[in-house]
Amino acid sequence: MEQGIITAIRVVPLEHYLVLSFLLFSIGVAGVVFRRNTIIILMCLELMFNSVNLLLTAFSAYHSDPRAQVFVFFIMLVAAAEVTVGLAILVMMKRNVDSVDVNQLNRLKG
Amino acid sequence: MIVALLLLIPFITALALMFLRPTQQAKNVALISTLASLGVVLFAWSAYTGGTVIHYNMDWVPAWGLRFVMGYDGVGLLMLILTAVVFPFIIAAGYGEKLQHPSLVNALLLFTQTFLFGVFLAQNTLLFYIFYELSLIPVFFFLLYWGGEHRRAITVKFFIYTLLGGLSLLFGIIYCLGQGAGFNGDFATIGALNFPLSTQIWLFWVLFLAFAIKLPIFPFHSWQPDTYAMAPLQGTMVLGAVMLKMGLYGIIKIVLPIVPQGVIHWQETVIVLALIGAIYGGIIAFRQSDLKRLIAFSSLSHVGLLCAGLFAWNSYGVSGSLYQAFAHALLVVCMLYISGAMKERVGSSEMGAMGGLKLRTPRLAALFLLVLVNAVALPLTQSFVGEWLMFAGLWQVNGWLAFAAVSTIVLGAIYMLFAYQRVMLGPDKWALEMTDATTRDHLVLVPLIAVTLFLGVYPGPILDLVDVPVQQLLSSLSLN
Amino acid sequence: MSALVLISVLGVVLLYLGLFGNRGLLAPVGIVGLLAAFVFFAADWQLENALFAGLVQFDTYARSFSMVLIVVTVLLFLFGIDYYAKVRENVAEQYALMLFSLIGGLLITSFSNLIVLFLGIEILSIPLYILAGGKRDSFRSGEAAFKYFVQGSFASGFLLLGLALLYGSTASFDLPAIEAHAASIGTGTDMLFLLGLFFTIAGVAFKVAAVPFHFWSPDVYEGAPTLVTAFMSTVVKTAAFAAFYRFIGHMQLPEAVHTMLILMTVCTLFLGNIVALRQTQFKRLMAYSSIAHTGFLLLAFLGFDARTPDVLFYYLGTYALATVGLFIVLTLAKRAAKGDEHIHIFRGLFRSNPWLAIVTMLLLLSLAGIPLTAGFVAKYRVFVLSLANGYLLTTAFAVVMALVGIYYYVIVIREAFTPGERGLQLVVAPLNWLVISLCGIAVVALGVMPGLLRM
Amino acid sequence: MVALFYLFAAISVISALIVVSARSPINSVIALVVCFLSIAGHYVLLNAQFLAMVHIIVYTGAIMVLFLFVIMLLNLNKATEPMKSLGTRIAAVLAGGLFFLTLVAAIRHGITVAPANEFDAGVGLVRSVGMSLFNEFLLPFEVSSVLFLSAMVGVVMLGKKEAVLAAATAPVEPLTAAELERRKA
Amino acid sequence: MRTDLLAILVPVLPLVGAIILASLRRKLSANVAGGLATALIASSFVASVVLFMGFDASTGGRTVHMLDWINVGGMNIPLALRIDALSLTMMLIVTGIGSLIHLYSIGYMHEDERAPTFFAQLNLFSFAMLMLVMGSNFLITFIGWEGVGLCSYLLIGFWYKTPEYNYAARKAFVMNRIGDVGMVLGMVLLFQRFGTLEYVSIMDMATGGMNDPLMIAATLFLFIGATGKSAQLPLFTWLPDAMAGPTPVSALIHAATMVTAGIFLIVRSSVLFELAPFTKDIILWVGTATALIAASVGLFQNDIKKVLAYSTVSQLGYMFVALGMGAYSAAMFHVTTHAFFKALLFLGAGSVIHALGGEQDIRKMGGLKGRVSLTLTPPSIRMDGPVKITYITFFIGTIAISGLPLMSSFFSKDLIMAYGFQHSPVLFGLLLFGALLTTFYMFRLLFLVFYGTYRGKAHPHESPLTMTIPLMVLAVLSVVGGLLNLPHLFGGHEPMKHFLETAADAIRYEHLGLSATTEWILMGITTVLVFATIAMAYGRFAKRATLEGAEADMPFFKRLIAQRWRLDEFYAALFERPYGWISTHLFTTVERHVMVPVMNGVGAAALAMGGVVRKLQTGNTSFHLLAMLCGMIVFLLITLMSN
Repeated sequence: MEQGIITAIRVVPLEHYLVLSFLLFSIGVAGVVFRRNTIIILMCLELMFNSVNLLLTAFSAYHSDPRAQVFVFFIMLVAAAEVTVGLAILVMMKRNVDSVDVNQLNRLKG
Repeated sequence: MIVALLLLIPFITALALMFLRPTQQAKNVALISTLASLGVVLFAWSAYTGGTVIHYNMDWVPAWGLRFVMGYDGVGLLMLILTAVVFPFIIAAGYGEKLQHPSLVNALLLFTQTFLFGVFLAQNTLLFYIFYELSLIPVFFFLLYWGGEHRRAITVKFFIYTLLGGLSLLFGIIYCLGQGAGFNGDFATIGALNFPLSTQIWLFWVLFLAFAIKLPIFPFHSWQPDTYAMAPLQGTMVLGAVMLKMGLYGIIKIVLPIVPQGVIHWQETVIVLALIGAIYGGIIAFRQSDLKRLIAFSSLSHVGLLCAGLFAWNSYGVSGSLYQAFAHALLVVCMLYISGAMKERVGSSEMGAMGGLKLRTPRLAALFLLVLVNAVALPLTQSFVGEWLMFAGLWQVNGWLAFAAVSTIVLGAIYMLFAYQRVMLGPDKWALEMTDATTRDHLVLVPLIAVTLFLGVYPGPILDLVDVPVQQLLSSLSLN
Repeated sequence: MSALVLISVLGVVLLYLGLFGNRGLLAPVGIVGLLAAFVFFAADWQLENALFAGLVQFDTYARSFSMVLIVVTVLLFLFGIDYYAKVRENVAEQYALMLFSLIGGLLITSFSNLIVLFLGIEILSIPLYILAGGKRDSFRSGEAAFKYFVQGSFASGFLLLGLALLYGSTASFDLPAIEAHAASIGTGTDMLFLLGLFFTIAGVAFKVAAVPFHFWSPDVYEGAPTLVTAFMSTVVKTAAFAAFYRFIGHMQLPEAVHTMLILMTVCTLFLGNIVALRQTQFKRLMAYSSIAHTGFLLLAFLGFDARTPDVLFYYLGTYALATVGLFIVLTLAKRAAKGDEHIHIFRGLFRSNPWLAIVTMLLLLSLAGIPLTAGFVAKYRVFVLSLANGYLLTTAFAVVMALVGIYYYVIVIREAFTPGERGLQLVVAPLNWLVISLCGIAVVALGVMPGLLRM
Repeated sequence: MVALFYLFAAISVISALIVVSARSPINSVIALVVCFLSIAGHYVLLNAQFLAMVHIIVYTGAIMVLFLFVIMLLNLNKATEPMKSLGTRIAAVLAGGLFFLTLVAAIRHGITVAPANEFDAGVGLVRSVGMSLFNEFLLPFEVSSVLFLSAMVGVVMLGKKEAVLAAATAPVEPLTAAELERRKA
Repeated sequence: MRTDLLAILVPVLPLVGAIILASLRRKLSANVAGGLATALIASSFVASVVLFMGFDASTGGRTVHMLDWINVGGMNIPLALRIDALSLTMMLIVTGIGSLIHLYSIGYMHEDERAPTFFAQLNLFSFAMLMLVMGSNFLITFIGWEGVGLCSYLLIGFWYKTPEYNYAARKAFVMNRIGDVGMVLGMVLLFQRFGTLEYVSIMDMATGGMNDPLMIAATLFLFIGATGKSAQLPLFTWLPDAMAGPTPVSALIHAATMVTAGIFLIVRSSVLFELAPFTKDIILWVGTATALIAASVGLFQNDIKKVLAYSTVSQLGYMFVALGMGAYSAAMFHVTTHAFFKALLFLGAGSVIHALGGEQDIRKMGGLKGRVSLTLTPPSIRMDGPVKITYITFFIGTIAISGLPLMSSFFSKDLIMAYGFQHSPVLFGLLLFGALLTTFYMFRLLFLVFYGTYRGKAHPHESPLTMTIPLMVLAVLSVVGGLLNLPHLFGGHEPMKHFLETAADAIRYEHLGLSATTEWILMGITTVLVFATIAMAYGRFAKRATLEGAEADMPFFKRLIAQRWRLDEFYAALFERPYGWISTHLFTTVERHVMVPVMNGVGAAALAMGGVVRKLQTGNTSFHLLAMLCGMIVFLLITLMSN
């Protein structure tokens, strides 16, 4: 059974995964940069993380090495923790300025 | 022992003044301390038989080229004498100033003296640099706290500008230390450095910039007039009389040995710049209305000449420059003291507020005149000996440069006499009541003038001191 | 390793103490615990041990930096006693978060595996996101937290990308393997590796606030509570640099990465110093000064030789000392000036608190790099290092920037020593006085006897 | 196989684009869920079953719910976001595009990485990942507890209703005469 | 040894006097101070005389070494004195005339409250002048050179309350200093060439080619120094202004001694000048021009001292003409006689001024001689004028300077004119013309002051004895001074020339090659013309009660001369005002608007840059992210490019 599983990495070149990850990452980056709604920014950050996860998994499969998948696991943990904190900060922000627009926060500058 | 005493006497006194704050006795204590230092230096002089005397030779952080090597040779001793001689008078000048917190003032002055001694005693480039920078700190605070108008801006400008040079010097020193080649940072091992000409050409400016600013030579001078004019009297004295001599000393001790070919390569450029400064300062001084600013520009002029003489790099030029450095120190103190004395009486150092004061203060006028005689370098004063030697030295380099240098004697006469006239001569315009020269005035000015005249008639002791080191210096130059 | 456990447990203990309202005990317990951790580190000094299948390596390097981190945290805790005296809630949490963050710092100073690096950085950062927002009633604090969070996560994304690419190229997360790979490439090209290095460095550079990844630092420094700012500019910076060096210090970097590092150094030096010239808020000034110091530290990175870790260590250690002292002074002055942070608040300090003014002067001079202070020695050694490695022009540029730096420090000194119109009466708690004096004296002592602080 | 890859890739890219461009956060969330699911599909394709599971549980199950919860809680489901100026948007999109192009250009000539190990179909399974996690990566695993602890502490700290504010808004009891006397003293 | 001690005493005595008087200037009365000063300088005179008596000219002279002065790196310049014929001659003049003028000053200054200061400065001057003439090397001479300049400055500005006087003093010093630039350069050059500054050594070593460029340069430099000190073109304008000082000062410094320093210097280094004929030509023509221009100006001056001052300049011109022709002894001879009669004239003028209570304008004088009658039993001249001694002595001075036969100037000036004729008849013509001008303006002065009717208001009175005795002594010397160097023509054998030969080699070679007949003819022409000129002057001025009108009414050329060729104005426009302008503008424009702003500008630029870069930190998170991204892309591109 295990021998029978054909993994994508044998058929799909690694470059494809690279490009896909880069694309997703770039979309996430662009989203972080140009959205003003904080919650969407958070989501775009998640998108960036996930594209990396995908990349790592692809590498893992390519190298037949489980360690990268462990790393992905840790990334998920970190992402979860980060999102929690991020949302807490968002809540605090909403409470302070009654908005989730990032541009509302610009008192510190210069 | 001598080195330790020189560093410790002023330092400990300064600390004591700072923490005990004996307001009433501060000036006396400081005066005694400086006199003690003077005694030590004179003892060192009497015991000096030539060569380089090394008192301490310890590792500090040898890996970085920082070693605690302290000692002196003839040139260093000259500078030590200069510092030691001038400081008691600088302290004494403070008796007339009504500065707040006299203990702090004197503590700062003594700190400065400590570091200046350090500069002239250091026999290691990095140690030299450290003292060189340190000497700025007390002066910085002195100017900042007790300076005149616009002191905040001017002090910082002065500080930064001087540090620009300092950092450049540091850069150069680090560069040299990085060469390996047996140079461990000590002056004694500088000879091991042997840069190719192409390196020397740029390295020269890196090293020289510090001293060019310190002196200052044209066009690095623009911090100086404002600072001199703004600084409290004693601060200006320290700056003008001693601190700028660090520049000369540094050129001799650091720039020349490290980049001899660079020095030769840039010799004429520097001389030209220095002489431009000498003439420029001399001309500007003529129409200055503030006595202290006039002294500042006159100092610029004198220093330009000093630097030009030094850069003649022959025995007359260098000896003359060193001798003149001594003369200039005494001169600056005298001049500034007089400006202070006038300000004390008139309430301002603006010459417009003076005039005809000879009628009121004939003794002071006479003393001023004697100082003036030195300032315009009449023969049988100390300045003349120095200037003559420098002219002789410069002529060996280039007749036209010598001509430019000599022409400053006219400029000097023009502005000094004009200043004397505006202060002392003419009708008694303002009819102010004032006292003539006091005992203190005499105690400060008369010894200084006496030394000036004595050394003008009999310059032997000082010239002998520098003769041998200068010869060695020049022989090393010709070797390269 | 036991120290890591100890500190984690300590954090939890503090949380419990907070829960039971024993506010007075928080800092003392924390300090005692940290000192114990310090002793643990000191106990097996000079022992080279790789732990957990080579994930972390507590070698001399890691130990030295860890000890500095702990000492600085102790100093900050000492300061915290007074700082948190008037704060009623979340004190325990803040102490605990600092300890957690410290754990992250300890991890990244000793990492030997990229996963640990990533986790360490996150553990270092996430508590800080929260701490930056520690003053919940303050708009600025919230803004700082938010900005730090968004930009930090953004940078984490790049860091991750870099790590992934590095893994892709080398099939390993182990630092030695990656170094071996770098060496095997030599002058050849491995694009994945290059990109991986680039993004990893970018991610770490964000933590040390190198240009162009510095944007968070002025805002966050200004907005965060002063204690947290102090923590960020000392512990975080030290740890991040320790990690940075650990990462690339023994690696044979491709020439292109070197170019990028030089560029980054120059930009950081320039921006930090130049913009600091225009700062009038002290904390913001310190932020830019911190960026500037990052520049100098990066300069030490340019040429790696045997001396680099020691130079970094000395620089970061003394920088941390001076910074801690200055932030304490700032807090005191700010308190006296009713929340104002403008450098004017120092005016008249010399009149009212001569000793404090003198120490402030020493600390600032140290940051400026004036001889006989530790800062001079630090800068000197950096210059020596970079010159020895042939970065002539870059060093010259750094020297000029050092001069610019002196200017803005001197401006502050000038304020402190200008007689003020109103007598600024600082109330100095004995403990604070002690810490400040300690910093001041240490800065001078280390400047005179630089050998005291070495790895 | 290849077709599946392209399918998942297309889904993830399109949904990702929707995430960044949707005006309403709810739409974004839903697109993101789709995106995550497609990524899970990739995981399956890559024989990383364990990850695929965890991914769905953590992201789609926990994180996205958290998002939704916050959106609802804070009532953010209005497309209130004022559009950024066109310049900024173009700049951002350009920057993102440029970033992508740069990356792609960097690897344009292909990559020269050889697989490190022989193919092993068991790599992505729970057993292999678990062995790795609890043997080799025990330390990170343990340490991440600190991470979660601090996240928890943080959320409590930041999210807790302000005591100070509460005190300020609490109705003020009139002071008794005795209390007044005491304060004056 | 005794000789050495004496030699040292000669300059030291006045120095001691100066120091004592300066320090006790408030304690001493005018008379005591004057007495002391006079006694000291007189002692110097005595010492000089003793030295002179004991001097054996055949030895050539001796050097008295006092101490090492500048001794460094191969430069060895001792403080040493040189006793030889030349210095002895000058010493005698300086101390001798100096003594007389000191004595005169006792009377002249007795009312001035700062008389002790005056005497101190006068003594100091004597010291400096003695150093100048006695120095054994150039640098010692330069000590005196600058010293006399200083004293001149002090004494011109003695009455310091008047700004014009101070200005005059400064002007004198500065113009001297301009000359000194040349002097210093000349010395440096000579030192460079010979490695020593000792006169004897240099003169011994100075051999070789004529017109060696180096030698021309050195001599020209020395000559520039001399023009400053001896008031030659173009640096003479300070001397007339120097009359601001008390009259004894004018007599001592600005007539008899200091201004001859330049001539002394050139005679001292005559060997060098002999090697540089080019320089000599220049000296010759500068001297001629000065003589004529100054003499012309003298025609229209109305200030008694100014007339004498221009006359001095003119006479100095004659001396330079002599030097230019290589007639060094003639120059020295004229220096000596000029010292006598010009001192006499100045002191006489001082006496007149004193008599009139300070009046110096000859338009307000006149008729001071009163009526003169000769009585035969006993034979004497009787006058009823108030200032008869003054008149007589002044009269003697006037005829002496005009070169009436057998007067001192008759011998000295005619000698120069004879050399001039030998050089070229044109030169003789010019010199003769100058001499006639001299005669004319001197007699104009004499007539306007003493003849005609009194036009002033003050009541003239004769001066005290201390003032008149010097007048009488000088009058006698002015008459008999010619004997010092009596030419062969009159039966003498030029003793002064032969004496000086021993000190200055070049004098040996000077020779007046004119035949006796030519000399007689020249003398005859001169004498006749001089008498004619006197007659003309008499006709124009002796009876006049009033003078010509204001300068403005004069024709252009005359006005130009009366306005001193407008040289002062010319210098003011060309140098003084531009200098002030440059000084002001260097400061206000270059320093304030270039140097300082450039320095500040660097800082300001840094600050401005900071302000610009600071704008990046907008505080807008989106922007920060974008900037970070862009920065990263740029870095990435650079990284990739450089790979």
